[in-house]
Amino acid sequence: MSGRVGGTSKTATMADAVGELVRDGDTVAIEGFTHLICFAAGHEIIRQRKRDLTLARMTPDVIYDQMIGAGVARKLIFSWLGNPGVGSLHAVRRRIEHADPEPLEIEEYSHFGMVCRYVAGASNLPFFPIRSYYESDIPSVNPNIKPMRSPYEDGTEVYVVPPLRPDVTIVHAQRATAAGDTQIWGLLGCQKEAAFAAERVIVVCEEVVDEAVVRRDPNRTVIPGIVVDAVVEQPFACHPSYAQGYYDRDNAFYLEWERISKDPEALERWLKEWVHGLEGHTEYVARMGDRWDGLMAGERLSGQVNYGDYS
Amino acid sequence: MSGRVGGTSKTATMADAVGELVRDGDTVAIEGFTHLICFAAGHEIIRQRKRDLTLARMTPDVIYDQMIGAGVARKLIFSWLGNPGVGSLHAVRRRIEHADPEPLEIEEYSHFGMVCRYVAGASNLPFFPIRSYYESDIPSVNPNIKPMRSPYEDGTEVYVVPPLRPDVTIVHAQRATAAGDTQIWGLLGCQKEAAFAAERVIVVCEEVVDEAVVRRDPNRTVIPGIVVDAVVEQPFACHPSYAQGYYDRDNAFYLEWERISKDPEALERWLKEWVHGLEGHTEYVARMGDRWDGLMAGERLSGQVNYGDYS
Amino acid sequence: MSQDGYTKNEMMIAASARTLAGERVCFVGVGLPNIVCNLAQRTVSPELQLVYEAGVFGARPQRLPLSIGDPTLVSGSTAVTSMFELFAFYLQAGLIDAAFLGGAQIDRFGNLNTTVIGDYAAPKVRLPGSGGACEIAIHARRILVIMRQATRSFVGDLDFQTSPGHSGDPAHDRARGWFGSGPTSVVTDLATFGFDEETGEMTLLTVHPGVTIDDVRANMGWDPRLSGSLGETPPPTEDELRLIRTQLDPQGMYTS
Amino acid sequence: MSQDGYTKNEMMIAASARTLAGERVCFVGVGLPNIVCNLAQRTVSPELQLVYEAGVFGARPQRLPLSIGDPTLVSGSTAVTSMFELFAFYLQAGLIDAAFLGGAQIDRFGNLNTTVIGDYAAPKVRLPGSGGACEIAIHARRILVIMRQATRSFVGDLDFQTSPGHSGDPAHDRARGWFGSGPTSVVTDLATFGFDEETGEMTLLTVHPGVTIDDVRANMGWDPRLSGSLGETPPPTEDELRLIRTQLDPQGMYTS
Repeated sequence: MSGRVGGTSKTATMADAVGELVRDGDTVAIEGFTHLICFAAGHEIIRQRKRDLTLARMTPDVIYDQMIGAGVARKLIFSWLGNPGVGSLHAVRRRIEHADPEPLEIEEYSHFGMVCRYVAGASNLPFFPIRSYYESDIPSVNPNIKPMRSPYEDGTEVYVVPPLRPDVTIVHAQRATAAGDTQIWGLLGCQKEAAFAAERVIVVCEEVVDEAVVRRDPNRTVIPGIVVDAVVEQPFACHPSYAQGYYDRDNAFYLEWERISKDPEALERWLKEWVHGLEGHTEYVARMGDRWDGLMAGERLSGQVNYGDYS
Repeated sequence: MSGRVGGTSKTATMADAVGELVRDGDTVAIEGFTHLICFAAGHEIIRQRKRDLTLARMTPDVIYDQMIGAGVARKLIFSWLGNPGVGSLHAVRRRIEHADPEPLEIEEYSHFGMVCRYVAGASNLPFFPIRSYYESDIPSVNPNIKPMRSPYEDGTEVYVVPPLRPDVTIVHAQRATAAGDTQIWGLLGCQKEAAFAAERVIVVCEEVVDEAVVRRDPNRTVIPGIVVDAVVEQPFACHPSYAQGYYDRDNAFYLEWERISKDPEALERWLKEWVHGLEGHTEYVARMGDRWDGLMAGERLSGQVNYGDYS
Repeated sequence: MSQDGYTKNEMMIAASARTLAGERVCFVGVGLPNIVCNLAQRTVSPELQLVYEAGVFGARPQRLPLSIGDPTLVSGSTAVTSMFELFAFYLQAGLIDAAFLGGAQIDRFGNLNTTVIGDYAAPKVRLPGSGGACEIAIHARRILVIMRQATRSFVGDLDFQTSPGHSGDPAHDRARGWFGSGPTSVVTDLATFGFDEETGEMTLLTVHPGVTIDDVRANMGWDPRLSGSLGETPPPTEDELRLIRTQLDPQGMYTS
Repeated sequence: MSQDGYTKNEMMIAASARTLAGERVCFVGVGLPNIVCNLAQRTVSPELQLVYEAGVFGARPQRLPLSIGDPTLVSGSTAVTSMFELFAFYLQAGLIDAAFLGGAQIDRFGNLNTTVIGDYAAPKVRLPGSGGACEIAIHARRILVIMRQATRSFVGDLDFQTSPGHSGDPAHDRARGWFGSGPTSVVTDLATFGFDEETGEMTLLTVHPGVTIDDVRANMGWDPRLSGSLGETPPPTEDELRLIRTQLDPQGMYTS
């Protein structure tokens, strides 16, 4: 780690974290299942014109359609390729269906296969066995998915998937300390597994909080600072995805994206206006103006539990 | 499930839950790593004079020394056999070392091996691979631990362990609903995995709480009601183990046990006085009298998080 | 809105909900299946527990969820689980009794294609892929299919088999040792189908009111096997329509 | 209390703490290792992060923990993890830099027996078994051993090899591809040992003040290899003793 994002405090700007930790040719995972998808990090990767990335994600979603449309990636590893509840990722499809403007290499699994690739990567396991892919054509188009037999009497056939070890995993969280102890609530997806599987980890959060906040509820910590390289405080970084308890999913944007993504020129214009044309996400948030009014979350508190004073 | 512990409300008395769900010859797992060890359930199993049980637990601890001393078990599956920080489990040792009063079959793993047996059981996997047991004599005394090679280029050698599927898993929790949605904080051990791996699950808790309490903080739920057969409200059921935020570990008792366990007659007397001589755990708690004064936990609250109102 | 006072989707939803009678744990996504499951909960299957595929249990959504990970599903639910545990501890462990699947193509044995139209290497249309469908088809004890019917989607041969259905060889199917038994029902905008116990072949059970067997035949790529007791699908009841319109989809987002 | 004003355990603790200089993440249990790690944190290794083997990170115990799962380790810690994640994501993944092991028997290559004295099938003494020791020995980058020294515990041949140390064949050890490199130091109540780079054999580095090489020889089952720079263990400093007695073990539970 370089000076700016090193030391006991790992706080960094998005520009510095992405600039120093995401390198051309890297395998990058920006995870988050519907919830906590860090669009701001994807935009910064586009803004810095990273190249030849291999992008991994269970559900590429609009964020990877934007990144792949912007030309930062040469390959995509995924399990479900769509605009959830809306339609297609047209920029991705143009590259797969028509090599337009250039081909995109793909490597696909099922959801469970992708999750277990992260688990294997996080656990330093050479393979992970699952009961899936039986009588499916998926293994025939992905030789990484191999059949194996149980060494026990039952001799049950399973399939195995190889570990996935991203060079960089980027996760978004509601809060983290400067040391990287990260707390998440709401949908958990596979962020923990993707973070432990990675060589480098960037945690982006709504709020950098005092260590005391985290120490009050240690069971809420999903990713410990020990595996985190940089902590970026970037409120609203998930738009149009959401952060449970902070803001809502902007479903209208997902609908709008269908139209934008269909038209390469509209996509170009969108990238110019909302990514290249902006300093960073803070400007993006300001530019959204009162669109935020409909997206703020009301209060619904968790209640407290007692950890006990044992002095 | 029989009438008394069936239905939407799964609440039952300890006597009914153990009476109906723990059967002679069963494989029983009472899990909890130092924390939340449900001694009261073990005592009820002794009180009901269950027989020929196979007891599974990472760390048999004092509870299994009591149960094995009382003669409920024919076999022990474990990874660390001791009285933590104190000494030995002498009743267990008498049976292993001298078949006194009768032999005890043992099947042993390392901690990681035991945990992964539960994970395999919970996941319906025929085997689970781990990087352990290399150049150890453990596999030579346990043929269930088998070497296997990665099917990928690296050809890494791992060892595999078989799934462990207890007939009954008993876990203790701070709180649960009548439907069995169970919330735990503090040390988590392998209770979740052991519960999902089991055919039948008994959740014992300090408090049965209203559904609304659990719904305020769904991320705190460790075991969902869907896998729970009976919910027993039994405060202080973990003594001399502890429940984070409710009461402390009774370290003095662990020290006393060293002396009791060493002497078969003292052990007999203890069982007579504290198990067979009592109706149940409520009487045990009362009989402890002011011993509780030194064991109550002070207040140290978690703080609250906002899940957000999305109406 | 048909002249009978209900829409094709309302017919599909009502017919699908009835297939959930007696089920205990249902794996559900958003859109039609979400409305179907919630309708079943309020009619034929009050005990039905919904497990949302984003990892939410006992959801009490305060509004119609617009994505499988809608935050309204989380606030006030009884449990949230990681994707690994959802697939390993619940689905692969056989805890899911019923699940809904659909696809771009289905064949007469209920095999599904959600991956590609045309050649995989040079696709005419690149579809989303498996997501969880492949393992859901293998592990959920009953698979319920909801699809609009057309000759291009009900095909003799799939371009790609993403999720296995029945093999066509019942002995083979019994020997699989899966929790899943292949699809048990298919509800379309024209009719409802079951699968023959013996051959595992899709069988026309009922045609929706106002639909003829020829309409059904005209909208699928093979000549369907007909049930001995072929009849008409009971139309949506007033109660079903009231629940759909007043509680489950008041804006008519999925039902108009 | 020796006439030098410190106890054998205080000497062991001080000598062990110094071996942690520069380490980053240490896997720790209770008893001596807990005191050793906390002493190192306050002296040679201020950046040291302690991971308690019950799954607790960044513990701030308000009292001396009396068990590896003492609740005082949890309240106010930065993270708690399940046993599966602790062993899979941390230990097996190579995140643990140093760990302490001990045992009933150790041989000249640092192999350890915590399973049985005598024959496994008909044991003279049944010991606790592996616990996490086997995988800790394989994955922790440095293994530090603390054991009281005696001929019955420092033996030529183990009755049972629970946890692997050095094999005696350096080429083999290098080819293992483990994160673990076998024990790097052994601290006893009489002396400190390292392991020879070439042969992986236990090598006497220093004898504690007032102890002779013959005392050390008399309390082990083989004639130990001697370091070229064999010297005396520096006694506990006043600072080390002050920290042990006033902060880490004021009741002298582990140090008297």
